[in-house]
Amino acid sequence: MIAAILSLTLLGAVLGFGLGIAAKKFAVETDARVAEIAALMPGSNCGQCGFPGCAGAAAAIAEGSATVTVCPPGGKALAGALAAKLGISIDLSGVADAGPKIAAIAEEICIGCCRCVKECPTDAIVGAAKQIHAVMREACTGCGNCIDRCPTEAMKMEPVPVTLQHWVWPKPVVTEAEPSWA
Amino acid sequence: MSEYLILLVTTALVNNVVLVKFLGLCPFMGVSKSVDSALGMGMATTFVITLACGATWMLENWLLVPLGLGYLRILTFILVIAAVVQFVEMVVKKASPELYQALGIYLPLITTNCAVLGLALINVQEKSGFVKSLLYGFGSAVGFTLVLLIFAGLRERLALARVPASFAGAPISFVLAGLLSLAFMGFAGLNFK
Amino acid sequence: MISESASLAAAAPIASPHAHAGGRVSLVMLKVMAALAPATLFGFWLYGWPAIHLWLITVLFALLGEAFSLRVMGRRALPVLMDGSALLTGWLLALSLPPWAPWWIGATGGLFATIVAKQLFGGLGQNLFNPAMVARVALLISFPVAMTQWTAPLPLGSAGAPDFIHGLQITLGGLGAKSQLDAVSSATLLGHAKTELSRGLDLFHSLAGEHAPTLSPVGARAGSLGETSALLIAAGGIAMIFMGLISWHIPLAMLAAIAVPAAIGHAVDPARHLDAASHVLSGAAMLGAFFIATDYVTSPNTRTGQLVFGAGCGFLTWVIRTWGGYPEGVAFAVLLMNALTPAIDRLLKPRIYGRDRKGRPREPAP
Amino acid sequence: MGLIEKFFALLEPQHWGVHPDDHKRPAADAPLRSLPLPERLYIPLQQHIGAAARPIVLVGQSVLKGQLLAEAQGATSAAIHASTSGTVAAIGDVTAPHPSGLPFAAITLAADGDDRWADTGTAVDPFALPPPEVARRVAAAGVVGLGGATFPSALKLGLGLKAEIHTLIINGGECEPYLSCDDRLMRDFATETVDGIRIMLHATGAKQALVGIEDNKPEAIAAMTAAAQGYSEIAIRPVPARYPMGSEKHLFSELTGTEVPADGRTTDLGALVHNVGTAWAVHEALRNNRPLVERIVTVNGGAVARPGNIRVPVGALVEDVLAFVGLREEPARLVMGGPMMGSLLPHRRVPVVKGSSGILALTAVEAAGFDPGPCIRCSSCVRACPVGLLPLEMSARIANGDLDGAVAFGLKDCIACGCCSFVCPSRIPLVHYFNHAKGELAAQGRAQLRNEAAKRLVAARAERLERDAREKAEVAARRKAERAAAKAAEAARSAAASSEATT
Repeated sequence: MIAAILSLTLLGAVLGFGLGIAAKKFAVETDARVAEIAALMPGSNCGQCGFPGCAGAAAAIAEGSATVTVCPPGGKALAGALAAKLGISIDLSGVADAGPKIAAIAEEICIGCCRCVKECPTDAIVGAAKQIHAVMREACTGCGNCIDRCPTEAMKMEPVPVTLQHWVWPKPVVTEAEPSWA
Repeated sequence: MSEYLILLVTTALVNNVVLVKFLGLCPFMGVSKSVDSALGMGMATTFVITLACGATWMLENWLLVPLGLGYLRILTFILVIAAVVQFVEMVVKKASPELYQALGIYLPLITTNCAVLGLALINVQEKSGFVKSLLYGFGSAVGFTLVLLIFAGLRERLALARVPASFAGAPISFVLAGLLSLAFMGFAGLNFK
Repeated sequence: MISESASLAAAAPIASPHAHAGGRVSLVMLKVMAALAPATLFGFWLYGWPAIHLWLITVLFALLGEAFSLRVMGRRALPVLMDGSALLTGWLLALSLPPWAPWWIGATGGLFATIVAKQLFGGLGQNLFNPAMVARVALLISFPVAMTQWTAPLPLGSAGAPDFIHGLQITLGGLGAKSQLDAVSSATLLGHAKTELSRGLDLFHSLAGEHAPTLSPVGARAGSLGETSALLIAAGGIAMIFMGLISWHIPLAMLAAIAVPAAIGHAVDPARHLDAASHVLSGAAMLGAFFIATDYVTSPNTRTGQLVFGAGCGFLTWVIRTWGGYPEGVAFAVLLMNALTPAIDRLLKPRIYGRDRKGRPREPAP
Repeated sequence: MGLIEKFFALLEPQHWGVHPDDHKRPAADAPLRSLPLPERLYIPLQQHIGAAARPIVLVGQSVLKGQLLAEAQGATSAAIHASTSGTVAAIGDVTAPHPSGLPFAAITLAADGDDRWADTGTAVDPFALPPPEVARRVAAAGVVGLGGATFPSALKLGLGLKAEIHTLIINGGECEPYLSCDDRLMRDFATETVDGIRIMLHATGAKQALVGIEDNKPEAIAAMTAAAQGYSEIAIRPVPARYPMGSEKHLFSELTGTEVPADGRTTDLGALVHNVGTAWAVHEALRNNRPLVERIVTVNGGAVARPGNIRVPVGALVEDVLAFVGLREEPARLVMGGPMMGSLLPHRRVPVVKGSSGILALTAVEAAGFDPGPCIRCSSCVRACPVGLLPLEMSARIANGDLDGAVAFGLKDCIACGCCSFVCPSRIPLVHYFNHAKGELAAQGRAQLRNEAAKRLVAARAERLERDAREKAEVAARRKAERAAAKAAEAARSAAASSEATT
């Protein structure tokens, strides 16, 4: 009995001591991935993901409480990059990428209140007081924050028109084969 | 020398730990989705099994048998195995965060991989010497790694196949494991004498 | 403006190329069957009506298995059956069975091959193991007695050969079949050697015996339904090579990898090891090398990979025949190498233009 | 080549490519014809790789043939000229000769029927001009690569000067079945083409020119050899007829025996590849001061009544060309370019552009449209692939949405030559999968760039807001201080005043 207790204690102590040393030697700093993930995010803090800003989303993704497909402005590209970073595989074909959308202003309704200008996280809307505003297509991330700010509903989201340069071959539709003795 | 070589081949192929003895099925099904993580898992398990076989032999012959504590065998063996796994986990986490992420829960679960404890106990049962214990463990672990790699390769290809919906995922993997086991039946009765 | 009709093409554009070499999957299968026909007809002649019945039953059940799976999945069966792959699977399986085996061997095998080994994995092109060999191994392990009942050649029309009705009785296991079978039962060369060796009799004595099986390249010996005529099988195989259906890599590598170790073994210890000719010309070696191992779906992509694959099949066959528990190892060897095919494909990719084998850009030549 | 490499080559000789039925004759042997001038020409502003040209004419303006309609815009672009004399009827969208059927901008020219050339100045001896001046003139003539890639030729010539080119490779391979426009050009304009090659040699400073011509064009080889007689720097090199011999890298390898490193260009190895058609266009630009306003187009295919090669002004509609040659039956597929790499046309009312080498009206039998079946891993595609890829593995991954997996198998090295789809017994649209994946990856790349740009903008905005706040605070503080100082001064003054008053 004594021998059993002693030997178990001894064993535990030896193993514990060894592991303690190993833990010191192989210590890993805290998750460095949050910063890396945050660097990938758009950084516009638009809040469409439901997390407080891009940093919050990055933390959530790193700890696994959010999926990599959480960011609508990032779209498939970001989801793919995040999945690669985290070393996980996802089926991107399922990601709802309804095509990028950007803000557009109905010029006949715009009253030039400048509210949207102040709201835009990327300074993509230009305009001065009492002047019709305009959206710079290249700068708009499609976060949609300006929509609610517009008092006259002149602001709306429109799909980016497909041009020859941006057209992508659709995935082949494979109808089930019907082989024949041809 | 040739005896050891035959022992290695026999443990790795003829009495394959997974496909013939049906030990270690948990990581076999769990970590066989990609060849890379399978290789990592195989190496980690090989390390654990070989080390555990050595450590448990020492424990058995230098502590348990002299003190007559045979009834503590499983308890102490698990203790040693758990410690080794903890050590491996730290090393993997430090050396390859990607592999650590990919292996996930299956890395600490090596502790409960029945192949590890099973091989240690078989060694005790067979009353093998130290070197033979080590080789036995190592050969089996190599067999485990080999089969895990083969299975992962097959499953990578299976992932692209249009498996009927009701069989997709785990069911077809088990069917596949069965067919692989069928193929390994070819080694049954392999006798180099 | 002339953009008025961004027409149908925009909805479903067709990518280049707008030409095709003309090959069809069903055509490939047809040609393989044609190459297989001589050896099969010889088997029919050699073993008579029971063999023909068994072949029909095996093929029928292979087709049934395929059709059943497709129907269960709610797909139309007939168009898929027309690709000929299920027929070929059943055919190859039948050729590897003992010619007078009972009907349920062929039926179970045919169903197992197409349902478990093929359709469960998604059908044509998706299976990871050769369906015919999976079925053969499953049968061998499940019904070892029925799968090792060999028959001495009893050609159609010769005295004592069963007629159509009698053949049906034998296949369906009816009255008198057992005694009939016992009367003509024989052993294969490999089986005989293995049995005698395990009884402690070396090859000098066992092969010198009065009833010892002999080697016959033409195929007039005991063996599987369509595996005995090495010459006819090789002729079919070589025809396939000339038709461009298969390349020489797998067959040559496989036969060489059986012959070379066998020759070395025989030279070292003739009492224990059969010679190379016996190894290559008996059992399923020839059929395996030309028709089984060359299965597109389960063999590697590249020529180099195919050499490795063939060599592996051959060497494992020899190992299992020599040291294993079974007298014949082709089916096991093929399945084992099928399992290794993804690994071979992974390791032996073709070199990409402008890159080295590891995929790094090549250094410009000085 | 290392020892291991030699061993592999022994096991697996590189039999790249395929040998499709070439269908080149009788169209190749038919004499060259000219398309009667159509009433309207639709001249696209983008007929080249790079940015669209900027129009410099107004609607209603009358122009002469060869007059500049739109000038090059940006570093990579090419000028567009009027293909005939007439009036600018419109500047707007027309359907592009592209499978998407999307529109692109074009200048619509109502021909006046005179086909009167503008005064383009007098020709000078190109060999008296400094090489950069030759390149400038080539640029001014709007010459682009006529092999199909339509890269602005002047840029390439300039690149040659910079990269110290020693060899000019002239691509007369024309490996695509059906097409014979280069064949016809070499037969009918061998002297002009050779002259163009000599001008290009002068412009790039290269020492020699190798003209690679597939050996299924003996007439062209003979004509070119005769024309090149006396110019030791130009060598006519017959090459075996095998598709895709006309691929820049493969022709280069065939002629020089070395491989172009991946991610590299032939210029890295001191060689520049140009098409024979480009050589002819350079000759026209330098000797005759004629900009590129027409080209030879092969009209071929089972549905064409009188197949052959036709001189077509840029901007003529495919419809006009087909009406000229006549149709035997309703074509099942209309293709611009060759059958292996050409693009499906959405309909007939699309313009012929500088890069249009052929118009094919294919019958249903020729187009060989079958429903795809499952891959049987026969690896025909692996052996056909001239680049050494595994098309079956790539397409399976793309079908499963695993684009990165396809990239790992070398998708980015794919040249979309179509050999794999051509030989596939299961008729899997492999090239379609690769097109899709490449487009998707490019879109992802663009999205990535957008994200990064957005991030910069956000940072800039944050900085601006901060600066505004800081400045506001500073201004406020300063005002406060000023006010306080003013108050103090006021107080002091009033105090002084009061004290004065008291004293």
